[in-house]
Amino acid sequence: METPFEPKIVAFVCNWCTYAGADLTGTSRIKYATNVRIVRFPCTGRIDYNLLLKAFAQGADGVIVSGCHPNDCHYTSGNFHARRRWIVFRQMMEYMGVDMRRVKFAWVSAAEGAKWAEVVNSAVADIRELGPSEAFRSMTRDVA
Amino acid sequence: MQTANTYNPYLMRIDKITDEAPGVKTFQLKFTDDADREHFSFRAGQFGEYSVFGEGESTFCIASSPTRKEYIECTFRQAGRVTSALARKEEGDVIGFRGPYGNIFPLEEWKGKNLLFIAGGIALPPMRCVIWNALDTRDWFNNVTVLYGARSVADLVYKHELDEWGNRSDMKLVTTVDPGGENPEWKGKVGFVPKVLEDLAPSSENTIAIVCGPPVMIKYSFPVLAKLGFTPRTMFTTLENRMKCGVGKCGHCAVGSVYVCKDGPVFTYEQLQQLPAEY
Amino acid sequence: MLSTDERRAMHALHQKAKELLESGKAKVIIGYGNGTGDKARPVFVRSVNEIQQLVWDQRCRQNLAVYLFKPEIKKMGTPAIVATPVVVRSIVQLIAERQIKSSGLITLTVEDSAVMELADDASLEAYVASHPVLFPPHVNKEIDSLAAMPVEKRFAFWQEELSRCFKCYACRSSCPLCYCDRCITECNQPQWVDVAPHALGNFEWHINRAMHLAGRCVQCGSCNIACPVGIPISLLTIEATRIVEREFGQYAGTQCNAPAALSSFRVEDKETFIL
Amino acid sequence: MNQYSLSHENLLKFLAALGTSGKTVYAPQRKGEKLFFEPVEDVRAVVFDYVQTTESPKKLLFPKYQKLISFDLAEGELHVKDHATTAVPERVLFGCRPCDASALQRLADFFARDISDTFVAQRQKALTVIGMSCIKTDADCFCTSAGTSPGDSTGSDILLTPIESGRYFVECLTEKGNALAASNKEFFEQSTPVDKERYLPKIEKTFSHEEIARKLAGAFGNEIWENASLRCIGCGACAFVCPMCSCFDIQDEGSYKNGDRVRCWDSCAFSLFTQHTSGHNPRPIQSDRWRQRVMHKFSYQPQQYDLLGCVGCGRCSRACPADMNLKEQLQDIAARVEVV
Repeated sequence: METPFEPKIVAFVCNWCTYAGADLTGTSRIKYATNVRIVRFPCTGRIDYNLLLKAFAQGADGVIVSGCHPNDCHYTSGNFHARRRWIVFRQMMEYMGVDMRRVKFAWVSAAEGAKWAEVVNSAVADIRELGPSEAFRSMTRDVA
Repeated sequence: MQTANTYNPYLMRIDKITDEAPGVKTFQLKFTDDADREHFSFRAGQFGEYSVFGEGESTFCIASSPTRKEYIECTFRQAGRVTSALARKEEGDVIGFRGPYGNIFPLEEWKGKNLLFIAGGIALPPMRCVIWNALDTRDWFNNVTVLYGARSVADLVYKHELDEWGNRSDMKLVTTVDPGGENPEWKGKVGFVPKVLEDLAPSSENTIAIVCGPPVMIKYSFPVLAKLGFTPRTMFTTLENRMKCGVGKCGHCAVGSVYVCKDGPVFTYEQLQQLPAEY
Repeated sequence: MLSTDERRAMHALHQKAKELLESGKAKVIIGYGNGTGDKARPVFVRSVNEIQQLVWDQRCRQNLAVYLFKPEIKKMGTPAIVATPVVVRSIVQLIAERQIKSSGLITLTVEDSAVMELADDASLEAYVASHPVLFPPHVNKEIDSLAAMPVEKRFAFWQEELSRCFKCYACRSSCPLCYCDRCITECNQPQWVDVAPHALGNFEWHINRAMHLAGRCVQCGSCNIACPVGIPISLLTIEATRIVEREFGQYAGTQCNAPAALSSFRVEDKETFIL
Repeated sequence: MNQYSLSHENLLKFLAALGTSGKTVYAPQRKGEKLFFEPVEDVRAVVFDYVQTTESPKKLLFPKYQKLISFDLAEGELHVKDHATTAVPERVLFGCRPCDASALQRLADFFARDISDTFVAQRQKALTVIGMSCIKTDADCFCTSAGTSPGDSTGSDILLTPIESGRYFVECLTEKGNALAASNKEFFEQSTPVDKERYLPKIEKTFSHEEIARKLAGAFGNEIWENASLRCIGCGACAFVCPMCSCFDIQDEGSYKNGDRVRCWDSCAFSLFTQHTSGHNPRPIQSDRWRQRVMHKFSYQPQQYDLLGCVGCGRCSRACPADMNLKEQLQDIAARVEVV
């Protein structure tokens, strides 16, 4: 019997808002999908787009990037910088043929435990529907 | 196991790690495969490509003497990607090694002569192989003298061996540190290597000088030696250039019509004078 | 055959070069000369008796601003650069990025058989404003047709194009905005971009180059011309820059004191995709 | 040596037959304005009317990217896979010019010297080269000055020379070539000896590479280098289209858990090519690197190994974004540098 597809999702989150928010999800006993591996960063401003590429190259089916809401950045403006980069990066990836429905961007504050569960659940549902990330996986080191 | 593929490394287990100086470590490596150990031999002056899988390869000389057959040793300073990865390794970990590559110090031709070693800083390791080889075949040579300098006392490598060499009656060791690099306990000399060499004024009679160190030390030591009567054929050095393949193919280490990896790393001063200064 | 205008322009250029070199205001004229066959090539004129080497015609396409960073040329002293409109844009962008100063070089433009000297930031900006980027029609068409493709087709298109890349970095070397001493692809702790030219390494390299040129690419097309295997590389950097234009209203190479698009922000930046 | 005559129609059938015999046929095919040696899927796509391909055929011996070993850390135990033991498929290179065939021969000789490179040796063994004499030439060609010529048979297993409309004079030069023709003999017709020189273009010898080597021997400190390379922008286009440039980089990819040690093309034009980790760079500026490129090909290698590093295919000149014309530069050296 074929095992059903379980998406592997990497979440890059900021330490001050989303990580704390995800913590709250847990302490509030909100159940949510277990497909996410969380990687914590000081700030969304630090989340280089290359990290997203690396995640896909190493077999992720989807990525979530999340941090503090605008105006709430612990470092004042890291998330504003990040937002600009995401705006460009998303469109560039689409332009180069990578389906960006696999990447979810979110603002999740430390108080939004429920929102985090929702973001994850909807990401898992969407990516389950899209299936394994074949495009990126076809782009291997075997193809000269 | 070694195969026809030159790039397929031996697997070596790190048997012992010694901290030599800030950022400098010595690894004692043993073959994981007995057949490899049996089959392997090298001679003083040769080098190898040491690798951390997933990080890459780095070039250092073999710092142990070919007379010690149970293991090989390498000493490296943490600098780039591979050496940083090596520095994170622990005893028992497995790394890759391929070699030996390059030419040798012609010790057999030097039988009956005096040997004068002049080394600076992290350049003692390539010389240590020859020094121990000479000490293990001591009756081949007359006087053995080692002049070793480093920026500061902390930067001296093989400190325990320096003590041992200093106490031996069959060799002479002179150590020096750059002005300002000494500490209250320091018993050696203070001054740059070429200056100390000038003061030491070793005889060039029937003597081979082997010089290795930073470019500036080499640059100022050769004239001093020449004044002492050493000739371009009795002065030797070992070069290092960026290398990738180790077997004269990849082109990185090419200097004029020689490949440092294949035609070197050991050169006489006479050979060096024929080369463009691209090292 | 040169047109009358071109001949006049060339004469004016020679006069200007002579004047600059004789007065010592410029030590080297970075311009175009006759190359192999019907090609033009960069020339570096340092004495008055070499000024006849300078040509000015339709073949002058290479972006000469790339030479402003070459150590061998920098050490010659103040340069005067024969600038096509895209070279002027490059210079404005480089000034905005604090890499050069308008006082440190002499920008010469050739217009209707006259040579103009753009001496300060304001005149450089004014020149750019009156010379909008003009693409050969096929570039716009190609970008539009790519945008209209389904995402899988676009992926296949780029995979096929990039499969020929062998990472000679002619795109980078021919680009005046790729002036980093150490490029991201040469940084190995960590190794962001795989060095080898396989599918993954090529994708990583080209998206990184496009991202790094987003809002900075002056759309000169030099990388396209330089690519020995014919990859339409500028379609990537041009699109990256157009995204910035569309989203943030910033136009590369138009203002000498503009903030860098991707290292600045506005609180009111708009997006539609963040949950 | 067996000689035959072959019609164009039969040549296409011959290529199609090779394709179905289990060998992969690489032949010049168009991508936009550029020509590449690509596996033939349809013989109608093979291009015959060209001076030189954009890409050199060196990738058939020395690919732009190649795995040397792979490693895998499974349950704490390191397993290494040796890629030299991977079987190399039989391949036929069709339509390379005589200069390229010579280059492949010289490249294989270079990789075989001292410690032989298994990867290249395997690929050479599995490769049959069907060369195609030139009937056209352009201003960038200088094969006759670099030890080859438009009808040179060096390095080809079979050499075709177009003689009159729709016909080729066929020379089977090696055992491999004879075997290929023998197993497809229905396409080949007997031929009387042909004076193929009549059909070849004349390429004037513009310099003597022996003289260049003598001049370069003392030219390291010459002033020509700095001016000659002022417009060089330091990319690797020349090296990567060159059929003889053999420098490479070795890199690890993947993670400590599993990955590959690979080699890929490198170029002496890159500043990082020689840079030590300490930051010291033996060739810090572009003129040093340009000099290395010229000296390595025309002085060092010929002097030390009797190996001329150039066949005069002209690709570097055609590919250069800054019009560094090698032929012109060599003529300049011949004219301006004195033997010391």
